[in-house]
Amino acid sequence: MSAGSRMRAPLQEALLPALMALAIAVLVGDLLILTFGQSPGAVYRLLLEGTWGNAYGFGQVLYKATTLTFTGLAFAAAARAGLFNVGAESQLATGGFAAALVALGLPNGTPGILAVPLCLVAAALAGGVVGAIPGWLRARFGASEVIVTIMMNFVVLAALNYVVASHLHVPETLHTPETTVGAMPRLSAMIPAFAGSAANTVLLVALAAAAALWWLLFRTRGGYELRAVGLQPDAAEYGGVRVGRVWIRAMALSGALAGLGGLNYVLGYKHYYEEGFATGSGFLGIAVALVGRNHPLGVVLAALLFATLSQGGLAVNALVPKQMVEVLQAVVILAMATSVPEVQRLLRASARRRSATGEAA
Amino acid sequence: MIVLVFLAQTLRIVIPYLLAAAGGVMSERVGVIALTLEGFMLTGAFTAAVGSYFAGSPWVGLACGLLGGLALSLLYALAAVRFRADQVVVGVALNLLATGVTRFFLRFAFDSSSNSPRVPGFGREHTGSAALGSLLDSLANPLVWIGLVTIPAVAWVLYRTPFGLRARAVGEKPEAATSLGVSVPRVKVLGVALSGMLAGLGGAYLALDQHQFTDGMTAGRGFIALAAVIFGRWDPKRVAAACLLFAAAETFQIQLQGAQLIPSQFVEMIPYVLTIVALAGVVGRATPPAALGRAE
Amino acid sequence: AEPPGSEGLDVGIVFDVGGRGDKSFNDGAYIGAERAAKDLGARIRFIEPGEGSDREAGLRLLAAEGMDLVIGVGFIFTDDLTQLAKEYPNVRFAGVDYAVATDSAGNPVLPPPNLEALKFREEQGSYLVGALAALVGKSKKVGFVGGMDIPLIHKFEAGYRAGVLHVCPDCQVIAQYAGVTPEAFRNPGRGKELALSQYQSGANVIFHASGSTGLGVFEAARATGKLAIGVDADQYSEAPGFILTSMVKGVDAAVYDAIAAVKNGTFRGGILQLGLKENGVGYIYDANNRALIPDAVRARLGTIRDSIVAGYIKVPTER
Amino acid sequence: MALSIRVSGVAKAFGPVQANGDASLEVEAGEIHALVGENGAGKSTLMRMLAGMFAPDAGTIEVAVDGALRDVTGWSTAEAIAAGVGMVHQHFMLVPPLTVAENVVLGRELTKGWALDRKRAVAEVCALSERTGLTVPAERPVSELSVGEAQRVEILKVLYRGAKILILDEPTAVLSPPEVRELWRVLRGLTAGGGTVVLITHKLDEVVEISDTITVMRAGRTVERIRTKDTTPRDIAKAMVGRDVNLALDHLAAPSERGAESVERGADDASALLGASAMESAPRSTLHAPRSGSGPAALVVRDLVVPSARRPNEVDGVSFDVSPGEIFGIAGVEGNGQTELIEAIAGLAQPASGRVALGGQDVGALGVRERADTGLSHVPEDRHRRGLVLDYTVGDNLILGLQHRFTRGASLDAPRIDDNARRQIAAFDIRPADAALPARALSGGNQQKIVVAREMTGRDYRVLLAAQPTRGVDVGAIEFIHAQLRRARDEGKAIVLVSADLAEILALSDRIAVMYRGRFATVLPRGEASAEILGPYMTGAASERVA
Ligand SMILES: Nc1ncnc2c1ncn2[C@@H]1O[C@H](COP(=O)(O)OP(=O)(O)OP(=O)(O)O)[C@@H](O)[C@H]1O
Ligand SMILES: Nc1ncnc2c1ncn2[C@@H]1O[C@H](COP(=O)(O)OP(=O)(O)OP(=O)(O)O)[C@@H](O)[C@H]1O
Ligand SMILES: [Mg+2]
Ligand SMILES: [Mg+2]
Repeated sequence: MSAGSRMRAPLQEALLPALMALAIAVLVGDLLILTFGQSPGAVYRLLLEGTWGNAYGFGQVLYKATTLTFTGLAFAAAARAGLFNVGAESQLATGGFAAALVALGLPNGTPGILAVPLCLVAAALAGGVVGAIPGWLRARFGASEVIVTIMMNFVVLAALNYVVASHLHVPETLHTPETTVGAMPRLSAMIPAFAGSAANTVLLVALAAAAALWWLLFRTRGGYELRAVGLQPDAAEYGGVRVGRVWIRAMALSGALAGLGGLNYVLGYKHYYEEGFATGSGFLGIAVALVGRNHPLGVVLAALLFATLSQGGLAVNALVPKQMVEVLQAVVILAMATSVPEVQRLLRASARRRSATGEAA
Repeated sequence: MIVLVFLAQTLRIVIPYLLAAAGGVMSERVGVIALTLEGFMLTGAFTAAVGSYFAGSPWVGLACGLLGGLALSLLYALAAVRFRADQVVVGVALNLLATGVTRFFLRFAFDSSSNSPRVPGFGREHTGSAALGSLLDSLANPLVWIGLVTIPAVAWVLYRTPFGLRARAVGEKPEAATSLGVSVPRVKVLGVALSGMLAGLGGAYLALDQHQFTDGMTAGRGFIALAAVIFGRWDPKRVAAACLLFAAAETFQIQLQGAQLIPSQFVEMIPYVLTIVALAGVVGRATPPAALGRAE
Repeated sequence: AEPPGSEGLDVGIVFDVGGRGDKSFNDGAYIGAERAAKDLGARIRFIEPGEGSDREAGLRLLAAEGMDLVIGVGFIFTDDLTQLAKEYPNVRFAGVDYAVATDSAGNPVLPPPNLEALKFREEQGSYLVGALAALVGKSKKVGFVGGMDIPLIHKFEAGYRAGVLHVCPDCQVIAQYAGVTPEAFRNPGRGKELALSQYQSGANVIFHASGSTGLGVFEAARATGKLAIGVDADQYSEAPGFILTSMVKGVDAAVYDAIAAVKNGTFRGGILQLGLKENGVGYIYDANNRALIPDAVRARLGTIRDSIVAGYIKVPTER
Repeated sequence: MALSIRVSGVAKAFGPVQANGDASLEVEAGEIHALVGENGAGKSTLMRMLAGMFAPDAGTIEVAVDGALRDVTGWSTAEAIAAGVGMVHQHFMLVPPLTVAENVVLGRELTKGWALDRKRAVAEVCALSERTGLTVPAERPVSELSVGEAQRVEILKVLYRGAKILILDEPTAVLSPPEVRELWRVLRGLTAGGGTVVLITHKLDEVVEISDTITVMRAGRTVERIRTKDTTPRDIAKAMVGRDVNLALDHLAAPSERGAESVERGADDASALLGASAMESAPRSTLHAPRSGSGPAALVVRDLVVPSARRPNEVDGVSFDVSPGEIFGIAGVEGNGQTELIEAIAGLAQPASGRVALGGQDVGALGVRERADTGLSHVPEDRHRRGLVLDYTVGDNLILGLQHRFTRGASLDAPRIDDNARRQIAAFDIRPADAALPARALSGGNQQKIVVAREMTGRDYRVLLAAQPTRGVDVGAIEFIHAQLRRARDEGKAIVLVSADLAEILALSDRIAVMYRGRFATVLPRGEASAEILGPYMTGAASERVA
């Protein structure tokens, strides 16, 4: 087996399902567009123009991709340890809330060099704690982290709602007061072409987080053990790894990544915590991680894809209703989830056939 | 009197939970995670409203609700059983799909983003406000009866019929079932389809009782039903008890009439917190079917 | 499409989450805009953002295209409109339900000059329907069903409660909320149960401020043969015969007026308080419900209205 | 006589593993046919295809239906059952929460209307149980049964379906001798009634005792078909491994002579470490079979009781010492507690009671890694589940369990990992010699070499636990691994060797224990042991166990 073909197989395995899923989504999209009596070509052109076609639209894509990168990385980090974190939404909200709380609590005029790291740590810690609880329940009691994270979404969001609605909100709104402390600059401050878009320097934190997660997963002992636990818990245990502890750590890491995502809205964009800002980002993060094959680089690319879809939905709003984009996002996830194992099977079967005929020859 | 009021209200609230949770039991007992109950319910609610509206008969609506839930569940079965896709991911996607599709067609069919027109439903109107009246009103709704017999029916199917025996075997040890010539995929598809139909009926109850579909009208009831399945440890009797407990808590909160003894946020958490507590084994170990969530 | 900014009047409207077809204030804005299109020849573009944080993007898209007027429908757009009005001084903005901030001294912070805050005094309208509910209900108990348990909705409750107590000091107001998440605005099943329990405990009239959850309140009214009060738009058609009235906001008129002001060059910016005085809020009294509201009651409401307009009655905004 | 089964040229691959390649089998009606072969030879795979569990990649399978052979290649289990082919699987195919009766009727349920007829099911199971002498509690959940009872349920399941062709995959591995005799009686009754039996077993004495004909498989292929009366266990063994077994054993160096005086001293040292109570319970078997190494015991195990999912005492009070420079062999039929014993010593399983000391240090409270750092090395019996992370590269697998040694700061030290891989691949001739290949892509033998390389030269150790170190591995690799074990012994390591392969145990061990039902049935010095002597202990036929 040549080195080339060895590289090709995993690459095929990574790309083919994504392409298949996209093809299916485009097909379904065409059907939906046609039912509204529009031309698919025109809609797609508008979609691209409104996203990658101008600096503002692209800035918006970057902004949305930032949050999705965090929730995607969060899901991927847990998935690498063999766990499903379906609770990114509440972890994201908690992280954002903690950052806002710290920013509001710091005295006015606290320099960013001090405030930003504090908020960062607060967001990661808060998200991490919310994530670690299901990890601990799994390690200690064998409780399914899927169910616990889903249930915790309801519990945590209701608790945050209670705190904000009864103690912290600005009258007539659903958000906390605005903070001047800890604000992270917009990208437009450096690249004027982005003017107006919400893209901000938290994007750099997201990229750093992706790089850090990559390093952690693939270059450190902790990552070696985490992935071993995800692939073969029995082998990891044999290798001296305490599986339960890795579960807790992985879930805490996952929650921390999601929690950091809260910065994008709270510190980078609005400078306050607002009820419901996390809605939908958690579930989309699952899609992002899935399409990105739980690889940090893949997650970043997939986040861009989903951000494009969701910003593009706004751009094509004149032609088709927003409901179409919701349907399309679900179709992409569904097609992806279905085609990953299928493509894997097909590729392995064909590899076997090839090697069988190769031997015969 | 107050007891009667309490009973009548608990009854109305518990019906969709019972229907969806009964579906959840079927699905999880054949080894397929019932994350999708919410989506099945929402789809069932929508198709029930559409059916009742265009046919002018709530019975057609009921049938359509069942079929709507079935359609989505077959999609779930296709992905999770035929293609062996990951059940959690597919479940999440199907819930998103149900939200999107119902909104899309609500807009498409009725040009509204909030609700359908009024559709025929069950039950009498103008019954006055007497508690007895409202109880009678509920009892005139065939879906209430269907809901009430569902749990015993599911228990009967599960524990007394050949299909139930196979379902339990498939959920616990599919390879054993296979070795005896039982088609595991077929049993799984049937279980998932049943869960879709039952949850769809739960949605139909909501829509027909409300005489219309409104966007997102299930409002998390599918997840409460899933919570009941787990809290009830996958056993129909206990699951029914869990549904009743959750419904009674809701009734209690409603009957308190805004007397803010504890913030409503905390009352809303009850089913979810109880489920987590149950999973932590505080009230006896909650052991799911051994093969739950397994792709093969 | 011809480019905006040329001759003619270009108006962009961004809807709140519910979007078009909500049969409420989004549709009100739509109706006002359509009328402006017909009467004033305005070219209108509509945008419906999805859930989450997409609101600003929609507004900015329109502002960047150089529209003559950009309208955001819903309090949720407040901060975004303020921000954009500063960034685009040549574009005029209007915000339906714009939430005026107050500074630390409690004085309102004026919006930028190119932004018009269309504020409705829902508490005043609620006060009137509260009085109406007490007078018509006659049972010393009236009901209120709110959607999400948040300050915005507390304003309705506060005005309503004050109105009830004004005409019936020993009346009891049962106020309940459908939940603590945005789902609470979309849970008619819960709305119906809340309303049924209120009716059963003796309330004859219930006022709702709860989005589609209120449709469940109407359903309960039908089932028990009692009355409900709609909100935002005239909701009579949702349950004919059971809707005592609706507390309406003149969103359509406000939007139309804003567009007309731009066309006529009279657009001013600032805060436009649309209360009873300005006919920005009110209650429906027409052929449909005339039979439900005795003349004496109507006269009494007229008096109360005048007192509010004259400032004799101060309507609370917080409960 | 007429053929009942004819399999020709069957091939089957699982991913990269070629389980069967050109396998054939002919079984006559009314006979008991034994199918033998080493672990991994492809016996189970072949029989599972016969029973309809999956289809072969190539070849044909024919089964006699109504007296005539019919091509049934690729049929389903349901079709196989309908045609009277039933299989008792090597691993239990029972649904634990269901009752015995429910397990038996599953897939072939008796109904009354739409409902299950549970009464009749119980009655029929009881009747069948009576008729065959296979007694089972029909209404108890299977999860509460003993292994022997569960095995009987498995056979009842097949008989209940009226099987004419009965396939049994290692049915005796978990049975006691009386239970085995009982089984033979049932099988003979079946063939007397015209039924056909295919029996997979590793116990050649059983083969000789019960079978009429024997088919030998090796590496997925059928290598020989013999009449039982024309052969001996030795010939069968030779056919199985493909070379003369005795030759293989003869060239092994006999364990060196060692002074007996060191023995008692070693035991005393260990006992002192573990306290007086350990002293009192010092096993007689230790005295009976003196340690042959020198110096204090490197590994001391006292009264170890280890639970499993099945029972509370899978290991039921085992004590032994191993000296430096000694190979302590543990023979026995699989499933008699060897797995749990080794895992408990390694820290992977939690013992219910008892103690383990390594180099004089009680390690009971230590985790897996700490024990390894104290000087324990472990070649696990299941390389696919435990020993390797199959999706990791060869290089990464070569540091599994040592990952904390290959770090620089927080990160892994890639150059050192590469260097380690290069050296190990060369030293152990791992093929292909590519550290970046996933372990999954290697053949079984080469996968095992990764584990052995890592555990035997990758770290400093005093004690090596080698569990089934050559299972499913080809001859070349076996020789190599055996050489490594001997070299390690000569370097003064203490080695615990667990193997189901008696020849291997006899070839390598200085002292031999036979494990049966969680206890040591005997412990003998190599000089006193032979296959003939050890055999009866393995099956429980002989016992000298002292508590
Ligand atoms: N489902 C499977 N997936 C992958 N590999 C498999 C599977 N079943 C068997 N194998 C592999 O196929 C080969 C033959 O296995 P099989 O179980 O047929 O051997 P066997 O002769 O029954 O061995 P034993 O005596 O240990 O039972 C082994 O290498 C085994 O690991
Ligand atoms: N996924 C794969 N990709 C490439 N080559 C593979 C893959 N799987 C197995 N191989 C190669 O195919 C061959 C067949 O595997 P098999 O287990 O039969 O090996 P083998 O010849 O018995 O080797 P050994 O002597 O080590 O047992 C091996 O040489 C292995 O390296
Ligand atoms: Mg086998
Ligand atoms: Mg091999």
